[in-house]
Amino acid sequence: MMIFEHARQGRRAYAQAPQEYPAMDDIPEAFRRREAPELPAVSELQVVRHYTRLSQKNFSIDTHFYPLGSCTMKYNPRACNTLAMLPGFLSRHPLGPESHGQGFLACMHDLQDILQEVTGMAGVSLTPMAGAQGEFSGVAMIRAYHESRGDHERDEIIVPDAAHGTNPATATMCGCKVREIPTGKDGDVDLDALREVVGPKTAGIMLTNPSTVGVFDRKIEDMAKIIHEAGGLLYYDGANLNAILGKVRPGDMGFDVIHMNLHKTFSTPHGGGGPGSGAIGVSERLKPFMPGPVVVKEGEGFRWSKDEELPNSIGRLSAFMGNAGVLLRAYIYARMLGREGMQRVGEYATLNANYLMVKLREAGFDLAYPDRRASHEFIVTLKRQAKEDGVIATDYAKRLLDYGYHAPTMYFPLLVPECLLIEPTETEAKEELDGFVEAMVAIKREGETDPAKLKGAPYTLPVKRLDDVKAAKQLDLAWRKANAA
Amino acid sequence: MMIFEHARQGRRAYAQAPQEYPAMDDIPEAFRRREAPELPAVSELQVVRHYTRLSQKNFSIDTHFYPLGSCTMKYNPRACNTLAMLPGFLSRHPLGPESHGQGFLACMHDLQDILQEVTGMAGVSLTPMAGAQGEFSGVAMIRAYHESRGDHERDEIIVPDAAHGTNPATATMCGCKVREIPTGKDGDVDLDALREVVGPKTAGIMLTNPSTVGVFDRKIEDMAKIIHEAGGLLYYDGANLNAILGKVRPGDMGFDVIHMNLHKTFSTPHGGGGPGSGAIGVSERLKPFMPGPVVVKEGEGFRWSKDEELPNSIGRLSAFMGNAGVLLRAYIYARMLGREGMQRVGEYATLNANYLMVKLREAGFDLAYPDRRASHEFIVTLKRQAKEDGVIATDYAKRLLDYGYHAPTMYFPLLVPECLLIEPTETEAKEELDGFVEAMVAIKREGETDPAKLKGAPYTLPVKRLDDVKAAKQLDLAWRKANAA
Amino acid sequence: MPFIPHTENEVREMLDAIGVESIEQLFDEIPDSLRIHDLPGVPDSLSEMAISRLMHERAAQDGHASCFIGAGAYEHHIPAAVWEITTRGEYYSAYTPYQAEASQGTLQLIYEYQSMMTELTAMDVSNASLYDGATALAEASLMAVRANRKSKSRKILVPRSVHPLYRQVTQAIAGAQELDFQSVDFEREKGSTPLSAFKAHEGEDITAVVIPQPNFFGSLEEVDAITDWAHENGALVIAVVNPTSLAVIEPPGNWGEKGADIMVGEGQPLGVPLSSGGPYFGILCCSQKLVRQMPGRLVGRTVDEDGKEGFTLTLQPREQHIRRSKATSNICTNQGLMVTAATIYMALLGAEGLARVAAVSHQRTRQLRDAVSELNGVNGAFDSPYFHETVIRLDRPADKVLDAMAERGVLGGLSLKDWYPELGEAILVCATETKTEDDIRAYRDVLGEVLASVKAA
Amino acid sequence: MPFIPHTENEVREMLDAIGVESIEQLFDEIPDSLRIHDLPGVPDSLSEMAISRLMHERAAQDGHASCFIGAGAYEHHIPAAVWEITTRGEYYSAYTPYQAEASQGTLQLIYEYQSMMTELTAMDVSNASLYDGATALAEASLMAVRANRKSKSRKILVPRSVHPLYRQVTQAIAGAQELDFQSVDFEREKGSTPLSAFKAHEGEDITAVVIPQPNFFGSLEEVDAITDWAHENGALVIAVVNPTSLAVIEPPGNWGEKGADIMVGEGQPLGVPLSSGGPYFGILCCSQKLVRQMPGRLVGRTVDEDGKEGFTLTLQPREQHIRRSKATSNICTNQGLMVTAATIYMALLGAEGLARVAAVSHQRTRQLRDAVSELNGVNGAFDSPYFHETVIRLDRPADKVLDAMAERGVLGGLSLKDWYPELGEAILVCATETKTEDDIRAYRDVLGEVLASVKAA
Repeated sequence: MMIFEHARQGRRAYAQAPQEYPAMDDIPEAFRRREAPELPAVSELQVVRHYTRLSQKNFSIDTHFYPLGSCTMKYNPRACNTLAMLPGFLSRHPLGPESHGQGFLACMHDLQDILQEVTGMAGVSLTPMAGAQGEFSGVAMIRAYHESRGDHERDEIIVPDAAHGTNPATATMCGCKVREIPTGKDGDVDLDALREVVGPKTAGIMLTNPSTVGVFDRKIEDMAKIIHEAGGLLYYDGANLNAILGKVRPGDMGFDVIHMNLHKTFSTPHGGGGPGSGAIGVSERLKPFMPGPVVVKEGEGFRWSKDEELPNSIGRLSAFMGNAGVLLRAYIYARMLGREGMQRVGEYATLNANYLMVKLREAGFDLAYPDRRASHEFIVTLKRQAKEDGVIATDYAKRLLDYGYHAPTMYFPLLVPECLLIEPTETEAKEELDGFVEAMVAIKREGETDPAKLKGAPYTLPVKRLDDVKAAKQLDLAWRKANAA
Repeated sequence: MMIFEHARQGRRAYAQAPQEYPAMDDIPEAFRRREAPELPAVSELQVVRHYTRLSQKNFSIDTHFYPLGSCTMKYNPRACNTLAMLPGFLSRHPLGPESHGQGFLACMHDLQDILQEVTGMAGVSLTPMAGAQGEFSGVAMIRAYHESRGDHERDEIIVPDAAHGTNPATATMCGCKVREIPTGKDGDVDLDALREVVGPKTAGIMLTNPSTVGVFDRKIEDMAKIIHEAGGLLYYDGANLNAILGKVRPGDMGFDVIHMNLHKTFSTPHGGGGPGSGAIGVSERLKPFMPGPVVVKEGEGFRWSKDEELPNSIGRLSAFMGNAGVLLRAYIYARMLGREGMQRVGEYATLNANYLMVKLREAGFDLAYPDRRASHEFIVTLKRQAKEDGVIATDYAKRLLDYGYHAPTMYFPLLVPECLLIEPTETEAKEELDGFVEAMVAIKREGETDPAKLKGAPYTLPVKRLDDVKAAKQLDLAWRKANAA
Repeated sequence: MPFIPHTENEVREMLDAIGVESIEQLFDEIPDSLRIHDLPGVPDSLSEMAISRLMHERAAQDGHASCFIGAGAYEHHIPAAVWEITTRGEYYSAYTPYQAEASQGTLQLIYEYQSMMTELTAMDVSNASLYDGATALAEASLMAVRANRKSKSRKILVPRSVHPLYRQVTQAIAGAQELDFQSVDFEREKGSTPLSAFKAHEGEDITAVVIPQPNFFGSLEEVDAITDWAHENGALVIAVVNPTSLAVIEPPGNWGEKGADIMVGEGQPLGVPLSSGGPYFGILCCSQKLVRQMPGRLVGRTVDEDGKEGFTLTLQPREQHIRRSKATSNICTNQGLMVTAATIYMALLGAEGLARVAAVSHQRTRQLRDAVSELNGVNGAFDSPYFHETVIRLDRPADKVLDAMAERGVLGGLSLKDWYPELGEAILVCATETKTEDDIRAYRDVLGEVLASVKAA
Repeated sequence: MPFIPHTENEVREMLDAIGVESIEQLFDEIPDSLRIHDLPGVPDSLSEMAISRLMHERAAQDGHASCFIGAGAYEHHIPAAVWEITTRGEYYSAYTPYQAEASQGTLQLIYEYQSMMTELTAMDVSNASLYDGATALAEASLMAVRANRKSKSRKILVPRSVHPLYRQVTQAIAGAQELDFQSVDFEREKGSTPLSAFKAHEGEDITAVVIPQPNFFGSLEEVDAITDWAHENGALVIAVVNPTSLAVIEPPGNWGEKGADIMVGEGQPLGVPLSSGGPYFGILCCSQKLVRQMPGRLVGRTVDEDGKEGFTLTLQPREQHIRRSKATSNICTNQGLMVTAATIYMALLGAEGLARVAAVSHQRTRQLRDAVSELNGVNGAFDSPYFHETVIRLDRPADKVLDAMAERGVLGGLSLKDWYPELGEAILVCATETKTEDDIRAYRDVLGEVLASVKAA
């Protein structure tokens, strides 16, 4: 039932609006709205009940295990939420004077320092509002760097075929052309192919390491050398940073710029689709290019950077200061982890992934890269099951929902057929992993004996499989009273 | 699954405990605990996930309509929760100085005034922690009053047979004897029976008006006269105050003492079984007997009353100040309602009840008191259905759960066979009431055609009907590792 | 119309269905003489925004001092998850779980609470809560009278080292049924109750003996010896404990040879904020054989029609809604939501976490006592073992010192003058794990300053 | 190990299963030269209690002044229910709803958001949010270039009365694809953009025209005339609006003959706290025919295999994870949780509630302007109609006046000197419904005091 269907003309949540209703007699009629919008006319109880019940139709980390590759769905500590929502933080205006924001600025300054340390970069800017914006600012900085050196021809961005879709999309957003290179059989980038594409037009390469196929690219130093020697820069997609936190740093690998997904590695909530945060880190030569503002310490106090402190800045990426509340949550999380905790993230995320990988292999599943260590994630391919039983990755994914597990990422990376990309994260207990293996085994058995069962899944959720074709062909993107039954 | 089953030795929620673990070497071994208790050893994520999922197994006002007679399950405004939990209120120590509690004391003082006005009493004490404690203090005051006048023989409390079970239980708690009187056919108290039991041993009578059979006792003034002339006092059980809020006041009816269920009439949450709050109001002659402390205004400030200001106080009923946080919620609610809103409560609660009653009667259900107005609640009797179809009130109640409605109160009051006591409250919309009627009609039809269906209900909840006999005979009141599978 | 969804049209339709002209007419059975038409003493309605502003202003007046008062209500860190989950609508706005099938969340949670509480106390059975620690002692006293059928005296020995407010409440409630509470004095130098003080009652018909651990002063009592003495004299033992202490102090189920028979305590330290004194919750546990004398609700584990595990309220025949005037108590609504918080708190802390809380709290109080003892005219009042709370004695008026400290933002403790004049200028102080070593130094400095300005008695 | 559940035994078992000796060994594919073994720059771990105390201290430093700054971020009352529900774990900790069957809560909510937003704006289609108002304008500019196939110029006319920060962000983002943004100046006396300023571009190839309503100064633009002019000249119209205003001001879907083609706005006023500038969310709506050029997510209503209503992400082929370098934008994660809050906010307020918020906010700003105009040397800068925000001009240095007011606890507005030096000592002020008449008097009094002490320019 839609919230609009609870509406009745004249009904409302009286406590929520001002009791006054002054005339706006100084605004000429021509500017005034003629017909009121059809927002729901409902009571406060109806709103609370509707959205409480609706929430119960969701899977979430607070209710389910999400072995969702590349998304790092780990526990979001409740303290991060509670403390980021203290009244002093919530009520601070973004354009308020620095004198009235020293608490917030101190947190941001400390967070910049922490992120700089864990990534091994020379500078950090917190303003990008999600991974994709972090990517944008990274590629924009690379371009601006070349431009600033009069190197105007460099407009090619090299991207491995396994990369996240945001990588090529970002390159386009920045006015660059995309050159794709293949992934080798062992999961590492094909260096020969790389050598072939680099040249005087190379602006840079976008990489994640560990890569999206779930392995650490062992030839990263060679790659960095090839790119740097060709005059290009290296961009690190931080989506997979959780795998190596405290173990190896992008700055040390030779990357010039990195974005971090704080909503992955630093455990801020995914919120059903955001907000994220895509803070970036840069090497010394890119510091003048960072998007601003950043927070600067001066004496005992803190202030925003001045324009002249980021002389070649690619500019401003949000009206105000990025997703400030998300940054507060990341800061609180980082401080609770601390130095030792930060290192354990990579360790236990890797332990969980390797354990789960081994257990699934033992249970008869095929791995995409059976000879490699898993990083924080790994790939199972159901090519054999698709061929033998006619059940595909989607069927497994949907059936897993019935077993109480969110589906792994499926059909990504595109180069592995019928793949499930599985990332358990460090916050899940061994018995959750064992339970997931049991479910996979049970589904495999169902697939062998009763494939139709899998095709019909899920059975236990609020809806069965949805008609996506109808959704796209008969676009219905908004409720209209006129269309209601 | 129990929280204990998620436990593993050595696991814990590290962020939640101090990082220090000092030795307690000044405490002799003899006092020290020898074996650690088996509290769950679990991670923070496991706790959050376990109790989030568990919560989803509950019905609640925020998710369901609760037409639960005598319980006044109305909307609990979320602002009451948020504002009562502001850090300043939460961190105030109950024994802290008055100078550091003026905000809290001001709220309590204002609340006393509001409750006094709406009940028409001469004084209010907020300390009783639930209705039953309010009742206790009321009867204790009545006894103390008689004692203070040297009237030592008055130890009988008159209670109508339809009264809440707490009424006779309370009389016993206060060392009184209970004299029950019958309810007349029309739902009013039988005045002749009342005249027969009153006498020199009469301490008082405990009443609710509207009564638990859902009608306003029209002869209340006569009753008051009979009791007062016999030297007794009248106690008002405020469980049903919602029905008359702003329409008629217990003080005006002649009651000497009243308790209010703030978790009913003033919309503080039931919390799955409390906390409630049973604030009491008294007539002038009982003021010196109130339980303390109360809040007194002095100049511009507020302070607790001194012992000498309640010279005949029945004493203290809680270690500190009763359910202070509940009182704050009631205060916030009362201020949002305000003068006009306070009157509408009784009006719309009564409108909803009468509408629902008429609709159910039209749908073929039998009313216990068909010739009376409903107050805020009314009684349907399923005697006929029980006889004709063999389905009883319990079957209706359980089947209603499948239809998404909490069951009405059943088998209370005891004098009406197979009864459902139904109270919709003022915060439910007409369409909820109509939906409930539809469900009742559908169940009636099921009862006529397929009574077994009703006997097996509920079908859609986390469990089917539970074995209460086994629960009582094979008492299992605590999980023990030794007993686990 | 705040919180009322009715539109004008709907009201019309509903009145038509009922067959009346107006809402007013629905009240036509009420005598005119009783009707009111205004409530002039109630202020005008405020919008949520307006009340929000008022409450923010009032909250800002309270609770911002550094607090070293304990005395039965303790400031501990409460994990954020506790109240984020507890205030979920499904717990917060649910009714008492009488409809078991629609209340498995609350019921399983209470069963888990009972399980944790019996583990913590080493008692057999826990109920689902009473109002607070003080009323729990009143109920325990009444329960002891019902349970100890051999005793006819209704006499209960209560040490003066039991919280004075608990004694007042117990007298007010259980006194109505004419129980005979007899005081047992404590030893001035130790702040605990000597066995000899109980032995003065040797040979009397004693229904029960109350034993606090730690007692009101924070001092530890000789619980084993007193328990055994009570049992030898035909009395039941009612323990009064602080649940935090039980992570590190011997629990009442293990006292003496047979353990305490009934145990009560204030649940507040387990995840419930100070909040001006409530809502808190009362813990009540007992031995298996006394379960049917227990007041309050109990949740039992059973099975449904398909044999699936489920939870339900049980032994309801003890309760008022069934047994009416013969009930074990009149208690009905208890403190369910606080139990929810406490259960989540205990799950988050676990045994080790709770022990750390206890150990650090104790450490801080030791540090505080040591720090203030450096000051002239300040001394520990007792020389016996204590847990996380203790009495210090000053050489000038305690009330004035505390007032002056409060003006400087430190709530320095509770003056004992009204309740224990024989202790002189004594204050009860408590530092928990929420206090840092800096806070303790600040306490000492403020006290030092204040002593310099307040004249000696 | 905060947030890690592994016990020593389990680690052992897991390592054995994998067939390695140590966790360290799992990193053996990483070149030794790259490995690190410490992070000396990261501070020690804090317990939740310790970080809680630190954050309380820091929060206490911020945000307690009486704030009269608007400038794109507005303080409105946020109903308590909004965030109590929004932060429920099921919304807060859920992933993007790619698995539709396990995400019907989020999906239906977004569909409801899209429905409310199109009602409010009178536009055909709304997406599921972008990052903020400023980036939404950047995306709208790129979208206009894709959509207006007849135009080859990539030229977009942008009034200087558009928020300066929006213009900066749009240049930074859309500038990377070589869009040509051309400024259109405003009329000094009115603070709005005359049609004549657009007409200077008559006959040029213009891809799109941006129209703010109200504009950055709070002034109302002649949106109907400008919209029609733009359409007559082959340009698309991109509206930039404040959603609160739409309850009372003509929405972009109704501008001129055909309405705006694309509309963006900052969603923050709809239930999102000021919070130092984020997370907020960007609103993007468009006409039906441009839907396939839209960036960001869209939720559609469809049916499941049993024909039951359900919701799913749709038109995903526009997006980066399918279309990669050909996507309409690189945006992936957007501001889902803020949309959750805004949806609940709009449901709670309804059309009338939102109109009341708008009307009272406007009233307060009028009162503020009237009140300060009583002071010597203070005047309204413009004489044109405005909505809930306006510019006042002082006769002495605005920066110094604002600093002095801030010291007295009043954030008196935003100095326009850096962005609009031609306006002299001008400040942009906004009072919303959260301000009382007392607050406005206090503003006037503080300003009066400060003017007496700050020297004239």
